[in-house]
Amino acid sequence: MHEFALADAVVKAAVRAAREAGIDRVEAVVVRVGELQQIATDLFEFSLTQVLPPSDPLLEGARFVVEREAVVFRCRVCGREFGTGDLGEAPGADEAEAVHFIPELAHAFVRCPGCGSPDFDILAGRGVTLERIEGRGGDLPGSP
Amino acid sequence: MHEFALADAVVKAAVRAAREAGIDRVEAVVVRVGELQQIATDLFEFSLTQVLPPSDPLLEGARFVVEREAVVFRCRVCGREFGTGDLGEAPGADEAEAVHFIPELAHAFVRCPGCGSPDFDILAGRGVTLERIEGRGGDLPGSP
Amino acid sequence: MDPRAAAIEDRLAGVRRIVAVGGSKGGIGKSVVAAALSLAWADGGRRVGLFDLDFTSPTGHVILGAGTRFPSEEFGIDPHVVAGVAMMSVAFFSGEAPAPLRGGEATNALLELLAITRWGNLDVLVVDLPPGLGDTTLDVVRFLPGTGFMLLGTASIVVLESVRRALRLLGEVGVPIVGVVENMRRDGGDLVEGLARSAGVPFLGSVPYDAGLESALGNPGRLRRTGFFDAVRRLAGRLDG
Amino acid sequence: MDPRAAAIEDRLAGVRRIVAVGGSKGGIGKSVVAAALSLAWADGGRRVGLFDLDFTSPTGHVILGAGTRFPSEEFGIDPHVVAGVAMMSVAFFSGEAPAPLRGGEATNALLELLAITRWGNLDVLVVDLPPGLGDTTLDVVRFLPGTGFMLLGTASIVVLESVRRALRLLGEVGVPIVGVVENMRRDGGDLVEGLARSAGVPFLGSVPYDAGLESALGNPGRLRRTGFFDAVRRLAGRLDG
Ligand SMILES: Nc1ncnc2c1ncn2[C@@H]1O[C@H](COP(=O)(O)OP(=O)(O)O)[C@@H](O)[C@H]1O
Ligand SMILES: Nc1ncnc2c1ncn2[C@@H]1O[C@H](COP(=O)(O)OP(=O)(O)O)[C@@H](O)[C@H]1O
Ligand SMILES: [Mg+2]
Ligand SMILES: [Mg+2]
Ligand SMILES: [Mg+2]
Ligand SMILES: [Mg+2]
Ligand code: NI
Ligand code: NI
Ligand SMILES: [Zn+2]
Ligand SMILES: [Zn+2]
Repeated sequence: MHEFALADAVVKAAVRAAREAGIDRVEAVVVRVGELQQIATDLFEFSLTQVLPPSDPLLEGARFVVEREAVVFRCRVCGREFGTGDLGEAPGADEAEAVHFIPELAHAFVRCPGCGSPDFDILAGRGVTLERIEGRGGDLPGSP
Repeated sequence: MHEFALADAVVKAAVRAAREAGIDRVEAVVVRVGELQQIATDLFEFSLTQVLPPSDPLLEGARFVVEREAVVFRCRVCGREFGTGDLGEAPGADEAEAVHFIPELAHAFVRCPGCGSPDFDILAGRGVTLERIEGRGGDLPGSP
Repeated sequence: MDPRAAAIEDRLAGVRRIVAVGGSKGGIGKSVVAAALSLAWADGGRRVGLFDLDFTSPTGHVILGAGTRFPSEEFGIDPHVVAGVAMMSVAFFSGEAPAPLRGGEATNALLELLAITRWGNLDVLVVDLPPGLGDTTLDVVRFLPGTGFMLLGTASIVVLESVRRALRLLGEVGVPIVGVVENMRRDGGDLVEGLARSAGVPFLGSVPYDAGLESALGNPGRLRRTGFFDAVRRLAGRLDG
Repeated sequence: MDPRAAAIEDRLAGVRRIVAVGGSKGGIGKSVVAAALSLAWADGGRRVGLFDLDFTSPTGHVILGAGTRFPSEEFGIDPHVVAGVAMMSVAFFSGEAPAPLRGGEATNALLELLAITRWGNLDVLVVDLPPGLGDTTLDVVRFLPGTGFMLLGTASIVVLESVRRALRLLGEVGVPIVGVVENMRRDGGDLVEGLARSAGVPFLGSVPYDAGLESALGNPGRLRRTGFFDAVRRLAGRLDG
């Protein structure tokens, strides 16, 4: 249930982004959720929509849109791009749990199916990103 | 005069790229040279055009196009983007020489004009890059 | 936009003070001193956290005998409380498995842990830095503003070379330097103290080399009974002022 | 496309063997052993290079007393020859200035130096690794294939914890492991040897703790007269076989 903390971060970031963009009322918050982190979407969305928004009037009535993103790894040694589907056996419960908390720990458990290296980049699908917010008073495209 | 070594690397990379792209005769080699490294363009171009190409028949008659690229730093702390023109006094001879050999040593000598931090990214204009080669047998766009 | 950066401030809102133990060089006792300092403060009634930021070679959990079980999660994750110290380490997640992380990945891991760890109310959070002047040191400067740096040194020219670089860098950046501590002191000589003086930062005293430390590692009770710990306890007292 | 990667192979064409001195933990003597090993091999008539890859805390130049003047450049840059060892260090360029480098920047610096350094013909290139399992360790695996890793350890549980992780990682990746060396040995016990055995890699012997080492640092002549060096010389002989 650390999904609550992740949702909390999204809500705070949305409020901050709205302030910076001069938005008076946020209508939609678009969140990208990478599959690597395996977050419990129901808990995450429940926190996003039911628990947290009342904390700031800017978010009253805002829609939360959650987009899922598949994982793309790219090996630095052999160049191979791969996803979770290319990984042979499923990770153990402890390994999945570790990556759930810290997605970078994929480097402790995932190996390139091409050459066995742990030296890969996570190009997409890592964790939770605030994609963009929409609202009255201006639009803010997601920025890194 | 370590410009020769940099030119040598470009020539080797061009030959390798040509082989990989199935190019039989290279017509042009486009090189991007970042200003941070302050390479002696005359020596670099002399090495590129006069000294090195005969080493491989693939490059016979190839044109070398050298494009210069300005430096863009971005501070990770305050977000400011800046270039060499924003840096106040010019670097000392030893500092310039150090960065000439290892552009990353900008982190030892350059500070963000906004906040004084050495924690900036070099977004552009770092060193020597093989932008692309053109030739008969196929075109190869530059890739990282 | 990275939502984690927006969450850090709130997550640390209850933390009154952050002290990072560094020195750039490896093997100078950053981790044992950071752990002992935390323990000494906790013994004195302070609410203390210990955050091991040496992600690829974590050792704080070994020093305090914390094991590597997962933290509990509820509205975030809770540090393990070991001998009165609230502790967080990547080893609680990776266990025995080596986790090679490039610098950008270490930054990501740090941000993730900062965004989800519930430190609660602390008098002081002790941050155990990895060696080098790389991503994690820069990240602490950037994401934990106000952190005071305490640098360790030993009386070796190769160590002093590194500590001098660290002092110069941190001085330039303008972060608060709590002071310099000599560790593993064996005999006379004041190389480390001299370095502190010439850098214009406080010299906080020395911690003796203690051949009995090794057998006390992993056991807070035994650790408290070492001469090493006596010196660190005095250091903790001085840092309180 | 990065032209430097294409140049590395040729630049190292005259290098018969590369040995990286590592162990993941800082302060276990990687740099002093790497420097002494180079010196011992050079004394024995080998053509030897020493490449200090601890970019943010370089110390090899201090250990060999090499100073920090610029290398000469002509068709590339030439290592400084110190006591018969061809040496390259970022400190030859940065001097006393601290150079904070994030991981990606360390990778860039490594590639740049590999592309322009003229090692010439060497019997062995000794690579001095920084602590941790981060960018530089991964870069050596990637850009210097065939490099044999020699790991140091000391009889401390926090050191063994790190060396175990390093051994496991390197073993998984399938790089050649030359063996494990115990450094700073004081008394009995075979923790480091036991670690090597349980990892199934050669144990190469031990180097004693030598209180006289410190005063010999910076002076190759004095270094050669230490008990520390005697042990490293024997190690060099064993690694020749
Ligand atoms: N004062 C001391 N007396 C004896 N041994 C010490 C002392 N300080 C540190 N050590 C030992 O030195 C080694 C390195 O300490 P560690 O805390 O891991 O250093 P770092 O975190 O700086 O890499 C460990 O084996 C530790 O037990
Ligand atoms: N066998 C030894 N005897 C005495 N001191 C040693 C020995 N090996 C290393 N040292 C000392 O330990 C410290 C750390 O050594 P160093 O080579 O810098 O370690 P690393 O490169 O692993 O960080 C230095 O002060 C060095 O002189
Ligand atoms: Mg869970
Ligand atoms: Mg010059
Ligand atoms: Mg440590
Ligand atoms: Mg070293
Ligand atoms: Ni969770
Ligand atoms: Ni030059
Ligand atoms: Zn691969
Ligand atoms: Zn700035």
